[in-house]
Amino acid sequence: MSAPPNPTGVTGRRVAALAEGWRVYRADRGGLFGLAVLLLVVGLALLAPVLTRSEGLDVTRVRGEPLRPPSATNWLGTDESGRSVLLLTWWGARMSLLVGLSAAALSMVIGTVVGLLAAHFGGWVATLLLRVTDFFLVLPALVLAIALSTVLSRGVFTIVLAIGVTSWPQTARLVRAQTLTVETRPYIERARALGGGHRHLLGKHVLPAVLPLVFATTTLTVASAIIAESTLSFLGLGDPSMISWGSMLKSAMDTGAVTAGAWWYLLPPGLGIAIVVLSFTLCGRALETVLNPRLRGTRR
Amino acid sequence: MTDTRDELETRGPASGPPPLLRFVAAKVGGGVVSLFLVAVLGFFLFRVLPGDPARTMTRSTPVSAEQLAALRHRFGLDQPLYLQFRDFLLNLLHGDLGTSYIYNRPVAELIVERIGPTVLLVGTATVLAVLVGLWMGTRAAWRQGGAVDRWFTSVGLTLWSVPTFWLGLLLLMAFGVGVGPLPGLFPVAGMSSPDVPPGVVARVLDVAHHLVLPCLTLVAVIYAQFMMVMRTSLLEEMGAEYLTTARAKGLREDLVRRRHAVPNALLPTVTLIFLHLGLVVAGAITVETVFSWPGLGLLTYEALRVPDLPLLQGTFIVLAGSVIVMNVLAELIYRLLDPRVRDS
Amino acid sequence: MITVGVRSSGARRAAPRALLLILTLLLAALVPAFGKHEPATAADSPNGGGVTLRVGIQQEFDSLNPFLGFSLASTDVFRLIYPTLTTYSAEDFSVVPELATDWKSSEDKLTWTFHIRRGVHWSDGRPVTAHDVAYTFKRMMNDPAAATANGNYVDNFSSVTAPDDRTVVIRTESPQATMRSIAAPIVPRHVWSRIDNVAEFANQRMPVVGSGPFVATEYRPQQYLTLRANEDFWRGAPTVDRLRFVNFENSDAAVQALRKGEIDVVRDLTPTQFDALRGTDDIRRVRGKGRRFFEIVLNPGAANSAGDPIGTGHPALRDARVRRAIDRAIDRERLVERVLGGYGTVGAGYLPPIFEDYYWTPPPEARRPFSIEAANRALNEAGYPRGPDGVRRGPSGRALDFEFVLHGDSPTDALVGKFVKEWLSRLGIRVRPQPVSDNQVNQRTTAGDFDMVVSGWSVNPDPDYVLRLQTCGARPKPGGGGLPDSFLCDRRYDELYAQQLAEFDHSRRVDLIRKAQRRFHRMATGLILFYPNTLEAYRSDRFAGFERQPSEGGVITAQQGYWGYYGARPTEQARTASGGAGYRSAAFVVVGVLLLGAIVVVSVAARRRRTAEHRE
Amino acid sequence: MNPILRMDGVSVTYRGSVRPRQAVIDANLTLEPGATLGLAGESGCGKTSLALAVLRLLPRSADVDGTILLDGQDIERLTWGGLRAARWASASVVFQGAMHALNPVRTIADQIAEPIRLHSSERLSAAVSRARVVELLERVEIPARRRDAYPHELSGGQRQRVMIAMALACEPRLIIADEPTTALDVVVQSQVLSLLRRLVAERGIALLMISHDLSVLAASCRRLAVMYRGRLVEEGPAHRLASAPEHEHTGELAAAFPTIGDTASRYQGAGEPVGAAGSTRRPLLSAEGVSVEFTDRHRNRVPAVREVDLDVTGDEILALVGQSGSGKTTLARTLLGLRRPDTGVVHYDGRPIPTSGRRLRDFRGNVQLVLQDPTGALNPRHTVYEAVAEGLRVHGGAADEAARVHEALEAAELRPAEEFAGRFPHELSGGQRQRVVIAGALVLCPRVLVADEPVASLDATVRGEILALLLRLRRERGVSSLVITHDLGLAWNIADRVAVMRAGAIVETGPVERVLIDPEHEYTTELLAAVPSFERSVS
Repeated sequence: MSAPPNPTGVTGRRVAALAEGWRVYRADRGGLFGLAVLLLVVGLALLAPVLTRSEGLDVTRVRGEPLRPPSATNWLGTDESGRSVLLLTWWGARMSLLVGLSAAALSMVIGTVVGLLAAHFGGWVATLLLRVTDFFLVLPALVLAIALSTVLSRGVFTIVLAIGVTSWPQTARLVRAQTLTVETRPYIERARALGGGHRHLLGKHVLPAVLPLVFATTTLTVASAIIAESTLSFLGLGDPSMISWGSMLKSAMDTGAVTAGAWWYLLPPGLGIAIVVLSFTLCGRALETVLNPRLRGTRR
Repeated sequence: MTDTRDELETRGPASGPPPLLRFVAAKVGGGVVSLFLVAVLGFFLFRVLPGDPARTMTRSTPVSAEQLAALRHRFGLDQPLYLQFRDFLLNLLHGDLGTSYIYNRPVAELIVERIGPTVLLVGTATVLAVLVGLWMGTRAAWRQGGAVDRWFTSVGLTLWSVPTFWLGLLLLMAFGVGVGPLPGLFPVAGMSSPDVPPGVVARVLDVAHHLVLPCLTLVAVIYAQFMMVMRTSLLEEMGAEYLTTARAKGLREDLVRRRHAVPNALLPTVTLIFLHLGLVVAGAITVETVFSWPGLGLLTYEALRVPDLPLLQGTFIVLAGSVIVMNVLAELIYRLLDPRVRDS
Repeated sequence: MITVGVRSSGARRAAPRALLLILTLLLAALVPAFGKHEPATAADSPNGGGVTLRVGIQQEFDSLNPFLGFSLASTDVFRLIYPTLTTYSAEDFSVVPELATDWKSSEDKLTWTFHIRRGVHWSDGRPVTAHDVAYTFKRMMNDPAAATANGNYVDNFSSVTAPDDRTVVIRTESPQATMRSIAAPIVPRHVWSRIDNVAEFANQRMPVVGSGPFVATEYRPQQYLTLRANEDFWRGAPTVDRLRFVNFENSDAAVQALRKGEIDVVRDLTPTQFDALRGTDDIRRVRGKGRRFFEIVLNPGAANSAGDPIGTGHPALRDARVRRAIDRAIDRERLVERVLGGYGTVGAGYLPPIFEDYYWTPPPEARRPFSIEAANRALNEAGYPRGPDGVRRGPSGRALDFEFVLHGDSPTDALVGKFVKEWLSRLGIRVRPQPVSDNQVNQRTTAGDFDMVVSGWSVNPDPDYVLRLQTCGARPKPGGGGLPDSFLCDRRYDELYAQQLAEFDHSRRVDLIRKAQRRFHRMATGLILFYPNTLEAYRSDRFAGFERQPSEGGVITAQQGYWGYYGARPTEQARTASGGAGYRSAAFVVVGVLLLGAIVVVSVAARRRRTAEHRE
Repeated sequence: MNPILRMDGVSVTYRGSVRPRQAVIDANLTLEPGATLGLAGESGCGKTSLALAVLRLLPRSADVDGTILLDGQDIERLTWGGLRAARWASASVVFQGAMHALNPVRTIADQIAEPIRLHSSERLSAAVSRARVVELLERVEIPARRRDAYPHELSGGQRQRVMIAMALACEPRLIIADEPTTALDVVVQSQVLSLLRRLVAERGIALLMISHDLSVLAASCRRLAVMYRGRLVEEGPAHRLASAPEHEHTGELAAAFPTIGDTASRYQGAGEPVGAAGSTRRPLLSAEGVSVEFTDRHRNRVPAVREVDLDVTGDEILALVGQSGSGKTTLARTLLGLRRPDTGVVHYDGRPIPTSGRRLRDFRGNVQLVLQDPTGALNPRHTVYEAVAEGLRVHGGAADEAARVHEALEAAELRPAEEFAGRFPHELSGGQRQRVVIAGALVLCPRVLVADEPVASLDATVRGEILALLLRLRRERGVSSLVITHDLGLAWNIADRVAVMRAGAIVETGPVERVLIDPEHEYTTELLAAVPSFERSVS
C-alpha cells in the first residue's frame, strides 16, 4: 500500500503558512500603508496609456502656456513646454518604477549569485568574491554610479546598469551570511550525507531558504534605486529625453522653477519619489518582520 | 558542534601582541589593496571613455588645430593607454593626480583646496546625525512599538525617503529665499560672505551661518540610517540573557539600559556607521551642489559637466579612498572596543 | 582604554561635551584658511567704504593665468586686469585704440607697426613698454604652453620685435585682415620672465600685477574673486571702488542672491527666471542680443582633409534636397517661443544680428518656411518613398533613421531634440536623440560619427574664425586633429572665404561675407535655428545703469571689452550704505538658535534625571 | 524558623497572541533555610517560569497568580524599589549558559562588583569592593589575576564559577540555579556541582536547583520535586524518588540516566548480535590510521583525529564516547566520506571509499547519517514526504517512490504513514522528527547508520523510544549503528561495543560490559567517576 502525499493538504498548509505571514504583515500598519500606496501607484502607472492620451507629452502638439500654475484645465499646472505636470508625473511614475525595479532586479541577481557562490564554495573563489564584495561595499555607490554613467552613453539602460552594479554588495553580503547560516543547519549535512551534490543543495535547500529575505531586501533596494535615479538625473547624468521623476526635477531646476516659484512643478515629482520610496521601504521592513521573527515585538 | 574547542583548558588571555599586529597588518594591507584597486578602477573607468577633452576645454573659444594638438600632447592624450597607465601610477605615488582640463591646474592642488569645506560639512553632519540617530534609536528600541518608537521611526523613514537634493531645494526655498512672511534667514549659497568684518569670531559665525542649511539637509537625510541601525542592534540585545541577570541583580531599568544593553548594541553600530559613510559622501555631492558649498562634492559636480576626466578621476579616488580608509579605521577601532575580538 | 566601550554612562554624559569639542575643532581647522589671504585684504578692508559691484557668475574661473584660461569667466577677468593692443568700442564693436595708440601696415600687408601708449604703468609701478608686448607674443610663439589659450592669434606671425620702448613690429607669413583685433592679454615681462613653466603657474599671488581698469586682490576658488579699482588706469579710475565676481553653482541661487541684495548683477538667466523677475522692486532686467548661434549640423558626407570619407553619416543626408526638406520641417518660430521663451531671434543665414553689418537673412525667393506638407512633397519628389512602417527609404532601400547627437547636460539640446524628433517623424524620418557628454559630442563631430548633431559658436566681432569653420581647410587631417563644424567643403564657399580674408576694405568685405552666408544657407549642411538673447538683471537701487555693448540692445557682462564694469553708474544709496549690514542680524539668529537648542537639551536632561528614580 | 521561600498555589500564564498558555499550574513549594531542593522536569514543563517568578523576572506577557513569599515578604506586593532591593540580596540566580548570562563587554570583576555596590548601604571604596571580588573569586577557585578577564576569555566551567561567585556576592539566603551545568562536560560538571554543593553547605544558603537531569539533582539536593506539564507531580527525598518513583513520569526521567553496571538498564537485545558469526565479524566500515587536521584562525594546524583505527562490523551497535572536543564528530564525518582524512584510509566493505562521482553517491546510500538535532536536520520548508523522499531523488529517483517512502515511515514507527506524509516538521514532536530523519536514512536501505548524539536534544520520555528503535532496526533489518555520544549511560543502554576517544585518539575499545565496568584506561575511569549517579547522591 502506498501513501502518495496529499497534494491538496500540502498546498493547504502552504496557503496556511502564507496566511500566517499575511497576518503578521497585516499587523504592521506601515507595511499595509506602503502596500496600498504601491498597488495604487503601480496600477495607475500601468494604466497610464489607457487612462490618458500620450499626445499630451508631445512638445510639438501641446497648446498649453508654459509654466502656468494649477488651473481648471491643468490641475497641477504646466511645465516649461506647456505640458500638464499631472500628465508628466503620471507617465514619469512608469519610468521611475521601471528603472527602480530593473536596477533592483539586476542588483538582486548579481548579489544573490555572488553571495551564494562566496558562501557555498570555499577556497580562493570565495576569498576573491568576498574581497570584491567588500571592496564594492565600501566604495561609495553614488560616486561609482556617477563614474559609470559618465562613461556610458546616456539612457535608461545606463542608469539601470549604473545603479544595479553598484548596489549589489549589500545583497551579496546578506545572501552570504544567510547562506552560511543555512549551511550550518544540520539538514544541509543530512542532504550531503544522502549524496546530494552542489546543485541539489543550492537548489533544494539554500536558495528557497534565502530567497524570501532576498526579496525583502530587494524591496528596499528598489527604494534606494529610485532615489539614485533621481540623484543621477539631478547631476545631469540622466537621459533628458525620457520622462521620469528625476528628469522632471532636473528640467524644473534647469528652467529656473525655483526662482519662478513654480512649486507645482517641483513638488509633484519630489513627493512622488518620497511616497513611493517610503512605501517600498515600509513594505520591505514589514516583509523582513514576517520573515525574521526576531524582529517582532518581544520584550522582557 | 564545537569539536575543535577544548572546554577543559583555560584559554589564556591575550596571547601577546603578534595576533593584534597581524590583524592590523592584514587590515591595513587589505585597505592598501583596496586603494590600489580604486586607483586602477579610477584610471580605466575614465580612460576608456570616448571623447575629445581637448576640444571641450576650448569650447566656443577660437582655437587652431595646432593648439588642440598641443593640448592633447600636454595632457598625454596622444600616448598609448599602457604608457598613460604607467605614468598615472608613477605620478599617483608622488601625489600627482594629473592636470585638470577645466582649471588647468594640478588636480591634487584643487582637491587639497576643497577638502577642508567638505570635511567641515560632512564631519559636522555626521557627528550630529550619529548623536541624534543613536539617541533616537535607543529611545525607540527601548519602548518598541510605543508612541515614541512609532514617531521616531516614521519621521526618520520619511526623511530618508526624500531625495537629498530635493529636500535641500525645499529648505533653500523656505529658509534661504523665504516663503510668505518668513524672510530668508540663511544664505543661499557658498561657505562665507566676502564682506564679513575682520576677526576670527565673526568669520566662524559667518561660516556657521552658511553651514546651517546644508548641514541640516544632510543630517535630515542620513540620521535615520543610524537610528535604524541602533534600534535594530539594541532590539537584538533586548532579549539577551545578561539583561535578565542585570535585572535580577536589582538594577534600575535605565541602568540596565545604559550599563548593559547600550554598550553591547553600540559595538555593531560602530561598524555600520562607517559602512554608511559612503552614503554621507553621496549626500555631500548633492548637498554641496544645491548650496554651492565649495567642497569636493561641488568639484565633482563641476568636473561632471564637462566631463573633466582627470578631475573626476581625482575626486573619485579621493572620495572612495577616504571611505576605504575610514572603514579600515573602523575595523581597527572596533577591534579595540570589543573585548571579544580584541585578543583573538 | 578598556573602559572606552564599557563605561557608557560616562560616555553618555560626555557626549555633548565631545560634540562641542569636535565642532570647535572643526571650526578652528578653518581659521588658517581665513588667515591665508589676510595680507592681501589688509590694504583694502572689506568695509573700507566705497562701492562694490558684485557680479554673480555660474562658471568657474578655469585659470587666472591668461595664457591658459579659456572660460568666459576667465577671459572676462583678463580684459579687466591686463591690457590688449586694441579693443572693441562699446557702441558698435569697431576697433579702437587701447594700449596701442595707432598702427599701420606695410604695402604688402605683411608688416604691422604698433605704437604703444605712454604713461601706462603696471600695478607695481613699472611702466608698460613695447618690450612687454613683444615678450608676450614671443612667448606665445615659442612656448607651446603659453600658446594654449590664444595661440591662434600668433599662428601666422613670423617675427615680433620691439625696436624701442614705444614700438612693436609684427611680421606675418601671409596677409591677415584680423591683425587689428588681437585680443591676447599683454603681461608684464618682469613678472612672467621668471615663470619657467607656464602650464603649472596658477597666477594666484595677489594682487596680480596687471594694468587694466582693475587689479585682482583676493581669490577664493569656487567662492569669489575680488578686484579693486586701478586708480592709475590711463583712461581714468573706474566708477566703482571694487568689483567682485561671486560664484554660484546654479542660476537659481544667483537669482535669489540678487533678490536678497547679496549681489548686484546676474547673468545667463533662463527665460523663466527672466520672466519671474519682471516687476520685482529694485531689479531691472537687461535683454541683450547674443553673440551665439545655435545650429543643427546634418552630416553631408564627412571627409578628412585628404578627401577620404570618414564617419558613419547616413547617405541620404548627402542629398541637399533631403537636408533642405528637413530644414522646412523645423518651425523656428515655435522653437524660439518654446525653447527660448521668446528671448531670441529666429535663425537665418549664419552670423548673429548683434553684428548688424554681417547679419544676413535669406531673400524671399531663397527662404524655406516651415511646412510639413512642402517638406513631404519635396521628399516624395526626390525619391524617398515611405516604407510599410511609415519611415521613408532612400534609393539604396535604407530607412531614413538618424542618430541625433545632443549635449547631455544641456536642457536646450534636450528640448530641441524633442521637437525635432516629433516634427521629422511627421516627415517619415525617424530620429533617435542621443544625449552624450560634451567630450563625446566633440569627438563624434570631429570623427564624422553622426547623422545630426547640435552645434553652436560664439562669434567674435571679426567673423573670420567662424567663417573658416565651414571651409575645406577646417576638415580634420587624416592623422586626427582639426576642428570641423558641418563638413561643408564647397569650392564656391571657399573662394568667397579666401576673398574676404584678403579684403581690407570693410564694405567690400561685408559683401563677400554675406555672399558666403548665402552659399552656406543654400547648401543647408548647418541649419541655424536661432540666436539666443543674453539675459541679465541688476539691482536698480544700487546701480542706475551700465555701459552696454553694443549700446543698442547690448549686454553688460562678458563684453568684448571692459566697458560694462568700468562704466557702472552707482546710485547715491549704494555710495552711502555700508556693507555687511545683513551679516550681524544673521549672526544673532544663529546664536539665538544655538542657545535655544542648548536650553531645551539641558532642561530635558534635568527633567529626566529628576524623574528617573520614579520610573521602572 | 520561617521558610526562606514559600509558594502557595502559584500559576503562571502567558498571554499569547492566539490564546493564553499556562506554564505553571497551582504549584506549592516550601524551602526551609539552608535546605536544598531539586526541581526536575523536561524542557517546557514550566520549571524555569516557576523559578523566575520568584524574583518577578518573567516577561510582561506573563501573569502570576498565587502567593510567593520570599524571606517572609510577599513579592507581588513589593514596590519596584523594594523588589530591586530584594533581588540578589535575598535571592540570587545562577543562570543556565553563563556565556550568555554574563555581559560580554564587561570584565568579570566589574560584573561581580556591580551587585555589591548596588546593595551596599554605604558607598564602598574601590579597594573594598575589589578585595571582596578577589575573595569571591578565590572561593570559587578562580585565581585573582583573572579578575580583569572578559567572559569569552574563560572556559565554560570558569564562567559558571563566575556566575556562582556573583550569586554569592551579597550573601543571599537563597540561590536559584537554573540548569547550572547543562552545557558542560561531565568532568567539569561534576567539579562545578561539587563546588556549588560545598559552598551552599558551608554558608547555610538554601538552594533551589533546576535541571532536566535527575541524576545531577540527585547528586546535589536532599529533596527532589518533579514537574510535568506545569504541575508538580511528585516531591520527596532524593533517594526515595530515584529508587522508588511513585509517578510514572519520575520513572521515565530516572530511566534516562541509567546506572552503569545495572543490568536492568541494559535494553532488551543489547549486546546480542544476531546472525551468523562468520558473516558479521567482517568489518563493514573501517578506519585505518585516520588523522584529520584543522586549520585554526592563526593558520596553525590543529590535529582533531590522530591515527585512529576503528571497525564497525555488520550487525552491531558501536558507541563512540568522549567529551566534546575529543574529535568524535570529526571522525564520524570522515567515516561518512564528508571529510577526507589527511592520512590513513577509510574502507567500506573492504574497498576504500570513493572520493567523488557516482560511486561516492552509491556509497552514501549505504552509510547514512542521523543527526543530534532533528529540528535542524529537517528543512522546515519540506513536508515529511519530501524529506524522506529526498534521498531517493538524489539517487536518481525511484519509480516506486511513494511506496518506499511509505515503507520507510512505517519502519521508523510513524504509523499510519499517510497521516504523517503531508505534515511539516513544525507540526511534529521532537521524537517524531527524529523518526522522520531515521526514515529518510532508511529509505535508501543503508547497512550502517552513523548516529551523532541521536537523543541528546530529546526529552527523557522520547529517548528510550528512539534507542529502542535503533535496536529494533539492527534486529529486524540488520542495520549496524555507530552511535556517537558523550553519554556513557546511552552506551550502557544499547551498545554492543564501546570505543572511548580522548583528544583525537581512541584510548580503549571493547565490549560494553568490560569497558564500562572494568575499564583499563585511566581516562575511562575518570569519565565514569564524573557521571552523577544516585548512589553518590547526598544522603
